[in-house]
Amino acid sequence: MGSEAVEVSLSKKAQPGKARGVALAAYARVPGFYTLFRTELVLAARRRSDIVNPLLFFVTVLAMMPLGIGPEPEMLSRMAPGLIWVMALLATLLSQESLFRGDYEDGSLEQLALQPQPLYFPVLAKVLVHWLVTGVPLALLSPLLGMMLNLGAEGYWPLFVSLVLGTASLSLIGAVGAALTVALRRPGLLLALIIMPLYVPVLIFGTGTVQAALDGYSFGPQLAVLGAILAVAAALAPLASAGAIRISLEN
Amino acid sequence: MQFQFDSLASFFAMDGHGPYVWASYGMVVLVLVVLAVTPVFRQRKLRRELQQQLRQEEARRRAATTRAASQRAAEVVE
Amino acid sequence: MSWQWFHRLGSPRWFYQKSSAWLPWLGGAALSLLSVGVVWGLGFAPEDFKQGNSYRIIYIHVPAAFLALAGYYIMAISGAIGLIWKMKLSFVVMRAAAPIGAALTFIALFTGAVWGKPTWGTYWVWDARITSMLILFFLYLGVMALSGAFSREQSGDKASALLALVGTVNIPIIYKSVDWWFTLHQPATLKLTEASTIDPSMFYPLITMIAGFYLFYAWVLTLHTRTMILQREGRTQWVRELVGASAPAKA
Amino acid sequence: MSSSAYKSSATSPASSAQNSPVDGCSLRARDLSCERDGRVLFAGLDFLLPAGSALQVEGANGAGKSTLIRTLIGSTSDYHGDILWRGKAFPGALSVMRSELLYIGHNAGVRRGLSPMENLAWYGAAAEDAMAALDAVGLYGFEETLCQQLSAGQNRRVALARLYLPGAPQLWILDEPLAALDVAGVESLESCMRGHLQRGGSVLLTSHQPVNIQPLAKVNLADFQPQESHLEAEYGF
Repeated sequence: MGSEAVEVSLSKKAQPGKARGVALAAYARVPGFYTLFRTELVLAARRRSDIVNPLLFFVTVLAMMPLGIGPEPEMLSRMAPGLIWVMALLATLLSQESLFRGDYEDGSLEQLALQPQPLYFPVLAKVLVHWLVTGVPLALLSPLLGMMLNLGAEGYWPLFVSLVLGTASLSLIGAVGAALTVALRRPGLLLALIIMPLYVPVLIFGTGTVQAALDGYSFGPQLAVLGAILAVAAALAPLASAGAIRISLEN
Repeated sequence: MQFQFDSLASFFAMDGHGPYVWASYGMVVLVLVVLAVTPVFRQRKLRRELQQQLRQEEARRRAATTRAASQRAAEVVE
Repeated sequence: MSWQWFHRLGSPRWFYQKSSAWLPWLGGAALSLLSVGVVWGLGFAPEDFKQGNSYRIIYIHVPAAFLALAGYYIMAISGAIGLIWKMKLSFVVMRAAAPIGAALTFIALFTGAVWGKPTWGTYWVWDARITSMLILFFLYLGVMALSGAFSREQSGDKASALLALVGTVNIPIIYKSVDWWFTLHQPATLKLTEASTIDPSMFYPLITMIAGFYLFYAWVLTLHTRTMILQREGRTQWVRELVGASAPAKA
Repeated sequence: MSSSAYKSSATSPASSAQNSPVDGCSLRARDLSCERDGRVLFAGLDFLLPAGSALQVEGANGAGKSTLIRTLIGSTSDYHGDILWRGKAFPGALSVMRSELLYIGHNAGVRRGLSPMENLAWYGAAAEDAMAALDAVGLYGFEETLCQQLSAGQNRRVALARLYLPGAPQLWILDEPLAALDVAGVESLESCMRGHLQRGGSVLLTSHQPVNIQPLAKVNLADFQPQESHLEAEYGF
C-alpha cells in the first residue's frame, strides 16, 4: 500500500505536457485524475445518445405506468416515489453495461491497467462522469415526473436530493458489475441479475426518504443513511471494480 | 418425553396442519436427496467418459506402434 | 517450509485422496442426526400453544436458513482464499458451495411460505426475514450465473469469487435495510420464530437439527467438490491413474 | 516451481546469450512455462533481452505468443519460472517494469471517440510532439479527425505514433506492429525502432514477416513445446 501511495504522488507531479525534455523514466504517460475525468466527459459529450437514451427510457416507462395501473390520482400519488425510484434504478443499470465496454474493446482499458498507478482513480473518474450524465439528469427530471404521477408537494425536494445521492451509489455499485461482465459478449441480463440484489438498500432508503416526507416526518435520517451508503460505496466499489477489471483483462 | 399424538392418523393429520408440515418435510427430503445423489451420478458418468477416453488413446497409441513396426518390417524385406 | 501444509491443503489431489476417508463418517453422522431430529421434532416435541402443529416446520426452516447464510460466507471466504493465495481447491469449493447454498435458501423460502399459510393465512408475506432470504437467493443465483458465463474457467472462478465478496459486504446492509423497511411498513405483529421464548423441550430437537444440517452440508459439499475436482483435473496423470485403476477391463 | 526436467529443452539461439554480462540486461525469462486453460503452451523458455537489442518472438497461431506477451506485461500471473526486470524478479519488479514499459497490443489502445491528437495527449504527449509524431506516421491532416472515421490501418498508425514521441520508455513490447502497414510504413517503423535501440532501449516484438533491425535475436516458441515430463511436473504433487 505504501509504495502505491508513493507512485500516485509521483504520477500526479508528472503532469502531462510538462514532461517534455525530462529523462526517460519521467516520461509522463500516466494520465492524472483531471485528464481522465475531462477525457471521459469529452467522450460522453460526443456520444449524446448514451446520455439521452436512459432519460427517454425513464420518461417513457413512467408514462406507461398509469396506463397499466390506472389513472386514479390517489393510487398514483401513493406509488409515485417507488415507481420513480425503480425506474431510475433500471435506467442507471441499463446505461451501465457500456461503462467499460468501449475501453475494453479498443485496448485502452488494458493500457490503463498497465499504469503503475492503481486503477482506483480511473474507475472513479468514469463513474463520476457516468453519474453526471445519467444520475444527475434523472434527478433533475424527477420533479416533472412527480407532477405527472401526482406526487405530493412536500415530496419533490426529498425526491430530488435522494435521487442525486442515490444514483451516485447506484453508479458506483453498478460499476462493479459492469467490470465483472465486460469480457462477456452479451452481459445485459446477467448484469441485471448480479447487480439488482446489491441495489436493494439504496432503493429502500431512497423511497424511504420520499415516503417519510410525504408522511410528514423528517427525512434527514434516511438521507444520512443514503449518504453513508454513498461514502462506503465510493471507498470500496472502485477498488472492487479495479480488481474485476484486472480479472476481466486476464480472460 | 413421550409421543405427542394419540394415533398414527392424528400424527399425519397434525390437527389440520398436516398438509403444510408434510409438504415442507417432503420438499426438504426431496431437495436433500437430490443434493446428495447428483454428485454420485455425475462422478460415475465422468469416470465412464474418462475411461473411454483413455481406452481410445491407448488404442491410438497401439495402432501407431504396430504401424511403425510393420513399416520397419517392410523396409527390412526390401 | 512451514507453509507446505497450507499449499498441500490447496492441492485438489490431496483433498480428493484424503476426503474419501471422511465421507462415510460425515454422511453417517449427518443422516443419523437428521433422522433423530426429525422424529423428535415431528413426534415428540410438544405442541406450540399459539401456532399449533404447524410450528414443527421450524425444525427444517431455521436450520436451512442458518445454513443458507453460513453457506454464503463459506462460499465467499473460500473464494477470497482462492483470490489471495491462488489455491485451485478453494475455487472448486466455492463453485460447489453455490448450488448447495441456493438449494438451502430455496428450502428456507419454501418452508417459510408454507408455514405462512396457516399462520398468516397467505403463502407470501413480505416479512423482513423472508424478503432477506429472497435477496440472498438472488445473490446465490448471481454468483452461479456469473461463474457459468465465462468460457474460461479461471476467469469465472475469479469473477464469481469477487462477486461473492462484494455480496458479503452487502449482506449485513441488506439485512438491516430490509429490517428497517419492514418495521416502517407494517409493525411487527406475529413473527414466525422467536428464539428467546422457545421452550427447552422444543429447543433441543432444533439444536439437533441444526447440527445435522451442518454435518449434512459438510458432507454434500465434500461430495460436490470431489466431483468437480474429477471433472477439472481430468487431464492430469493422477486422475488418469485413479480412473484407470478402478476401471474394470471391459475392452 | 522450477524443475530440472525443463533444462534439457533450452536450446534456442537466445539462450546462448545467458553467458553475456547481466549488467546491461533489462528483461529476462528463465525456465518460463505458461499454461492456458490447463494446457501448457510452452515450457522451459529462456531468453535475455539486453538494453540496446531486440527480440522477435515467433510461433504458429496458438503457439502462445499472445500469452507470453500478456505474461511479460503482467496481465496474467499463470506461469511457472522466473521473469526478471533489471535483475529483480516478478511480481515484485512488475511495477518498476511497467513504469518503463510502452506496450502496444493487439487492441491498439486508441479511443474511437477521440481524435489522434487527443489520443496522444491522453498518453501524456505535448501538442507539438504529438503533431510531429502523427506527421511521422503519415497522418498529416488527420490530427483532429475522430478516430472512428479513420480506417483500421490509420488507427493502427495512431497507436504506433506513441513510439515516435520523444522521451519514450526503455522497454517496448509490441504485438504484431508491422501488421496492416504498407511498405513505407514498415520502413519508417523499422528506422524508428533502430533509433530506439541506438539510444539504449530494447524491443520485444512478434511478427509474421521479417523485421530489418539489428541486433535482433529470435525465439521460436515451437522449440519449447512441453513434453510429457512437463505435464507431470505441472500436475504431480
